[in-house]
Amino acid sequence: MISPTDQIKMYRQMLLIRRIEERIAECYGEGKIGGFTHLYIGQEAVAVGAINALNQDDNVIDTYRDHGHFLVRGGDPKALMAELFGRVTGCCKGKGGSMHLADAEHYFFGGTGIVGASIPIAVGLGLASAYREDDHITMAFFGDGATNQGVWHEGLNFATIWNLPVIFVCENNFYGIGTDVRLSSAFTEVHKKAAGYGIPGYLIDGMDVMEVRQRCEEVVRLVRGGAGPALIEARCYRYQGHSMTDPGRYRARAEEELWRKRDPIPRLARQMLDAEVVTQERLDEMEREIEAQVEEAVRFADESPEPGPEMLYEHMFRERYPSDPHA
Amino acid sequence: MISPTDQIKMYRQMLLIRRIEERIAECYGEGKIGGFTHLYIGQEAVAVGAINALNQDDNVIDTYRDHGHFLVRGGDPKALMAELFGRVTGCCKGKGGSMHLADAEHYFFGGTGIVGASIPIAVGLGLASAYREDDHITMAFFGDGATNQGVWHEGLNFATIWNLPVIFVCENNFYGIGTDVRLSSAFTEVHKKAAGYGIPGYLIDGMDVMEVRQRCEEVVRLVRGGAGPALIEARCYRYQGHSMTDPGRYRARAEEELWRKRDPIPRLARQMLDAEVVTQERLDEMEREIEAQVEEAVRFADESPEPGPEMLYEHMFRERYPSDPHA
Amino acid sequence: MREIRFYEALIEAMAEEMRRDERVFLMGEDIGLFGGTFRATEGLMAEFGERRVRDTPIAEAGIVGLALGAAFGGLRPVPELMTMNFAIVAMDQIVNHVAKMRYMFGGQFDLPLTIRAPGGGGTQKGAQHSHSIESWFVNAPGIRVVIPSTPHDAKGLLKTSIRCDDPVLFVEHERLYSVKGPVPEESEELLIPLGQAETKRPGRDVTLVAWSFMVHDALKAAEALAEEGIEAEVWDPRTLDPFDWDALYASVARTRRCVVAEEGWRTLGVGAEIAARLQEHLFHELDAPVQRVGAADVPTPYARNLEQAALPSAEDLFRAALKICT
Amino acid sequence: MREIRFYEALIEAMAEEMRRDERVFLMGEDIGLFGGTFRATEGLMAEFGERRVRDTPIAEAGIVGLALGAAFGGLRPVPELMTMNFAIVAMDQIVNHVAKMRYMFGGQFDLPLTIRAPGGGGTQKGAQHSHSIESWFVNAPGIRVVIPSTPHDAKGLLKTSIRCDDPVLFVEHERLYSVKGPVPEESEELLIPLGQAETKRPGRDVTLVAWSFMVHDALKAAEALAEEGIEAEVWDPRTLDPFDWDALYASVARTRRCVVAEEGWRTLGVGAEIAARLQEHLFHELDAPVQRVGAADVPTPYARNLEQAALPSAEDLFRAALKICT
Ligand SMILES: Cc1ncc(C[n+]2csc(CCOP(=O)(O)OP(=O)(O)O)c2C)c(N)n1
Ligand SMILES: Cc1ncc(C[n+]2csc(CCOP(=O)(O)OP(=O)(O)O)c2C)c(N)n1
Ligand SMILES: [Mg+2]
Ligand SMILES: [Mg+2]
Repeated sequence: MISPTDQIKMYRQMLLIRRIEERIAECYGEGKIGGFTHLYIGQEAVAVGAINALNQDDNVIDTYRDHGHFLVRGGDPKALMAELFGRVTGCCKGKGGSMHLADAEHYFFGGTGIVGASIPIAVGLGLASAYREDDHITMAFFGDGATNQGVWHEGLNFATIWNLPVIFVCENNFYGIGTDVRLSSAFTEVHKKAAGYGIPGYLIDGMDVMEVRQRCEEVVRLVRGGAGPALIEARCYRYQGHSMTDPGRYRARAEEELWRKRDPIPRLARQMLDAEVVTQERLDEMEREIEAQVEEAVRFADESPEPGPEMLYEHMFRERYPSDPHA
Repeated sequence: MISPTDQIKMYRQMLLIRRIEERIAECYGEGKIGGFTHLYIGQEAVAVGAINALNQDDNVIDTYRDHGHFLVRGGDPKALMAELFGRVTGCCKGKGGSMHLADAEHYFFGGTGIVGASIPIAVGLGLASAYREDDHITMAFFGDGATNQGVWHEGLNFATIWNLPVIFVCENNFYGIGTDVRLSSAFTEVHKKAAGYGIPGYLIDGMDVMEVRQRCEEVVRLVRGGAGPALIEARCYRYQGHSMTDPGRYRARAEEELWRKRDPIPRLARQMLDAEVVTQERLDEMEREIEAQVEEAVRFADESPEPGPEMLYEHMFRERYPSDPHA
Repeated sequence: MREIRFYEALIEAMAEEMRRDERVFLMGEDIGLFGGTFRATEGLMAEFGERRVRDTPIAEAGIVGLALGAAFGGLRPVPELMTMNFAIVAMDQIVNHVAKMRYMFGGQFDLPLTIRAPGGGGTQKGAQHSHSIESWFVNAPGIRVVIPSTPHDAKGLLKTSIRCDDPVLFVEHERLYSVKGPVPEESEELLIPLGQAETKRPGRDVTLVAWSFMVHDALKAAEALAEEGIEAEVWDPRTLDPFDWDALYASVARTRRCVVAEEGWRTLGVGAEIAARLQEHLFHELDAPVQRVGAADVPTPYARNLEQAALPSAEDLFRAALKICT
Repeated sequence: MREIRFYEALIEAMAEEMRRDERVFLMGEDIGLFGGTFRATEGLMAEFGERRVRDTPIAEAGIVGLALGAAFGGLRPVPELMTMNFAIVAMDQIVNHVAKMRYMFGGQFDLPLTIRAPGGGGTQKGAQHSHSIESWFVNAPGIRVVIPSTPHDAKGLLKTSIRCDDPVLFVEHERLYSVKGPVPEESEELLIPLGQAETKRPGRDVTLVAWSFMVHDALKAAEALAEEGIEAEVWDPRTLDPFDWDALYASVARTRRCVVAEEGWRTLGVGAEIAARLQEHLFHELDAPVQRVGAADVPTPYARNLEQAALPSAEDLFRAALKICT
């Protein structure tokens, strides 16, 4: 099973996501962060459980709701916060912003803001592995809403016919912005959409990091072994609005409360305490460590310089030509 | 069952398609027809069986392989031929060409040249019926290759969630141009793709016009009754290349010969002769009548004038403005 | 006159047209229960119900395709693309089907649909959520392109667009929604014909061409220019197809100088066409080359300072005008 | 020099680059077994096998997305869109992902992919199969646009494009495939840098700017003009991004007159940008307004006579040049 060290590591990762995003919300309120910012609070168990089932050099690709996956993948909280602050020390030098985090070093191929668009790209990463006959696999995260986009289907078809090592992880939080999945999707049980391709579809509890981790490890083993693509539906819930500007009025209080009770962070804490994997003191200490880490990230971001104006035309192309604007 | 009159009518329609397309091929060879021209020869039973299961005021929508459906729908062979000749008497005044036949009067919403693109449009026609609570249904024809396009899936999802009266008829001729469906599609049994939406999927023999007609009538009854969308896979074979410029070398001789034996036209002739629905004399007479009809269409097209140059800017918009080009 | 916000003007326009014509209906992502990401459909589901205000899946090609089919079927759909950025996903349905099917079928069908889409940048939404790509739709013939700058124009033009028997792409700007402006009472019907520009400020020394949000920057620039003794005319085409060329030629023939400002990329923005036509038609009348102000030719960067450097400003307009007026 | 056809030049370019670099592979509809709709990949599956020449489903957004992902994964994909018309279906993947992901991720990734796509009209393929929409991709920054007019340029530019570490849209013209022209032996490596225009015919009286198939019409027009005593320079940019502006300014500064010809729609075709820049940069040098020759702003009609009326011709070029030279 999952070792105590790993349990603690996962707890720490979940807590880091939670706390850093709470702080992100504050900074957004203070106007230090702009644009569209989508919080992952509530869904932490999915990224943490699933990505920990991968090797360091497996590929991960994501949507605009990408803070959590970036961090679990190994991204630096300081680089995250600086990116959100639009600073040159950000993971994308301030050019991407919240929706477009990426980290080449950690095989994190970024967030796209276009619903569904990451799916064929993920499959292309899988194709590169198959082409080279290496044993990397690719994991793509996306929401329930994405499964109604055409490219989602194109990607699944490609992965199936070429038997590519890609795991499609749907974080079914039951809403695409304010639209209930029941109103938008022929199958609200997203894993059943695998039936359209004859590939395995798994339903897992996305609020239980231990289950996510274990079930994903099984799937990873199969896919790495050459079984072809798989679809995982992780049922979860975002505790905040869709983005910073959404009060989330379309959801019933009762529904929210129900899901609050299943919060993956206290849940794992309880399990670890019960199993004496960790003490309350250690947990408290972790809180303080993480608080410090978050504050350090904010300070780092705050003190970092903006990208210089000369950077406007940088990073367009690797190869520049004299006629390029401001080459 | 299908009345003798109807059998003869369907036979006549199949024969008309066959003969007119043979003539189209000649005219193409003579340079009287240009562009992309896709023949329907071999697949006639699908259009004839399926469209005869509809009412006159049901909607039909199509792809670029649209001569057959246009004719069965009630389109004038003269208007077809003139369109292919690029004459002003064509069904689209010579502006559409082979891939873009349409006939408003007969609820034929045309051929599109973009694989898959007709699917959401078909669903929109279905939406209009549901919106108005009339009892028209919409039938969309497309190929096996189209089912891998994203919009195909978007359309099916919409039809399902809104329970729209749309029948999706896949003419599975086993190839998208030269690509075997087994190489391009997760499910080569296209009707199984209905499983991705939880709607019924039917497999029918597209080389047997009586089966097509009967099975489609059942489906039409269900869909008109409010059962929601359905997917029909009609297995069939095109005897010619994909378009006029394709010699079709990618297909095995043996495969072609097998399917030639199942030619729907002699098949129905035999059945009708056996059942004494028709005499050989009548069949021979029909050949002559159709030959005359085809020749008349060619003559009509040949003698028709080209669209005048003033038509270049016509038909852009219903409402014109002074600044429009050549308003 | 009463003052209302841009988004309220849109709501009024849609509500009035829906009351008037049973065939008009709305569809789009989060337009119903949620009330629209930019509030532009707020209250409409409550008044018109789920049949006429339809929440859709996230499938823009599907949305446009369905709207087109519904138009074929005799309705007058008003689909909303949550933002213009997602028009890119629906590009084939828009330019290859909506815009072509009347022509290529020889005029057999009228296709009255109005695609609404909010666009533009300036609020750090990053590379994929800041598009001003109206030039693509002006290039592709067969769809009208309407792009108002004030609540008044928004209301009058949206009503006309919905009544138009042809396809219209109705481009809104995200930064305009909260802008307030005078709009006649609902009792007075407000309809503005397509293809009629409006001079937002008269002037004799230089014509500033601007649409959508840039009109407001152009007005600011005109203020600043006035202090330098330069009287700038601010000329808003309001619709890019049809385009009121004659009115523009008349203005520039008078002022003999022109600056075009747009939020889209400068290279091959709509300003390129305007400059090209002006030099064709007024070669001898122009006292200076037509200046173009537009976004830097880069994906819109997120960082506030870089985004501001990338996007055109009143200041840029001012400087461009000054350059050719002195 | 030996003469080969345009499509043969392309095959050679791909084969040479595939032999040279194991990471280069092809994918597209009917490119393998079938040999390519326009024969441009004939024989390549036989030489390189199914791993490196991949037949795909009909799913262009998927094709481009997969190619992008494979580039992220360290390969150098050369996806083929069966025709440019289907780039419209893949628009979001091309302009919003392929073209933006290097910039918006702060330069972390190189994305070496070359999207090949045959375009153009003139053979009665109707409204949806006759596009010349390079202007959209010139408008959207982040992807190179290469558009050769001869077998020589096709080979040299395709090889350079495949070696380029950035995304390239490589536009072919359906009517060029069978055109023959001199190309060095395979033993001599032919590489043409991007961003270098070529004067296809020198002249002093007027610069005819043309690319892709229109170069051949421009050469015809130049012949005809010569008979009128007008020496026209035919100037082929060869790549539209990067664009060899300085060379163009130099040519037009000499000739003082310019006609731009393209097969795309005239309104907001690439010619609009060229005219706009020329009037900016050479306002005082130009003796006449820059003339633009392009397609009529209508969906391409099928009927041969209407199609010919819609598309630009050598005759149109000739007349446009004559108009400003006399
Ligand atoms: C193609 C496209 N259409 C619409 C949007 C606007 N949009 C952003 S997020 C979102 C909802 C996505 O829902 P889901 O896939 O369930 O992911 P979640 O936000 O719930 O994580 C929408 C509609 C978009 N970004 N891209
Ligand atoms: C979006 C798009 N991609 C590619 C093509 C080129 N093309 C035309 S027909 C065709 C094959 C379609 O196969 P299928 O759907 O099985 O129909 P069939 O031709 O067999 O009737 C292709 C690839 C196209 N027209 N549209
Ligand atoms: Mg969701
Ligand atoms: Mg087929």
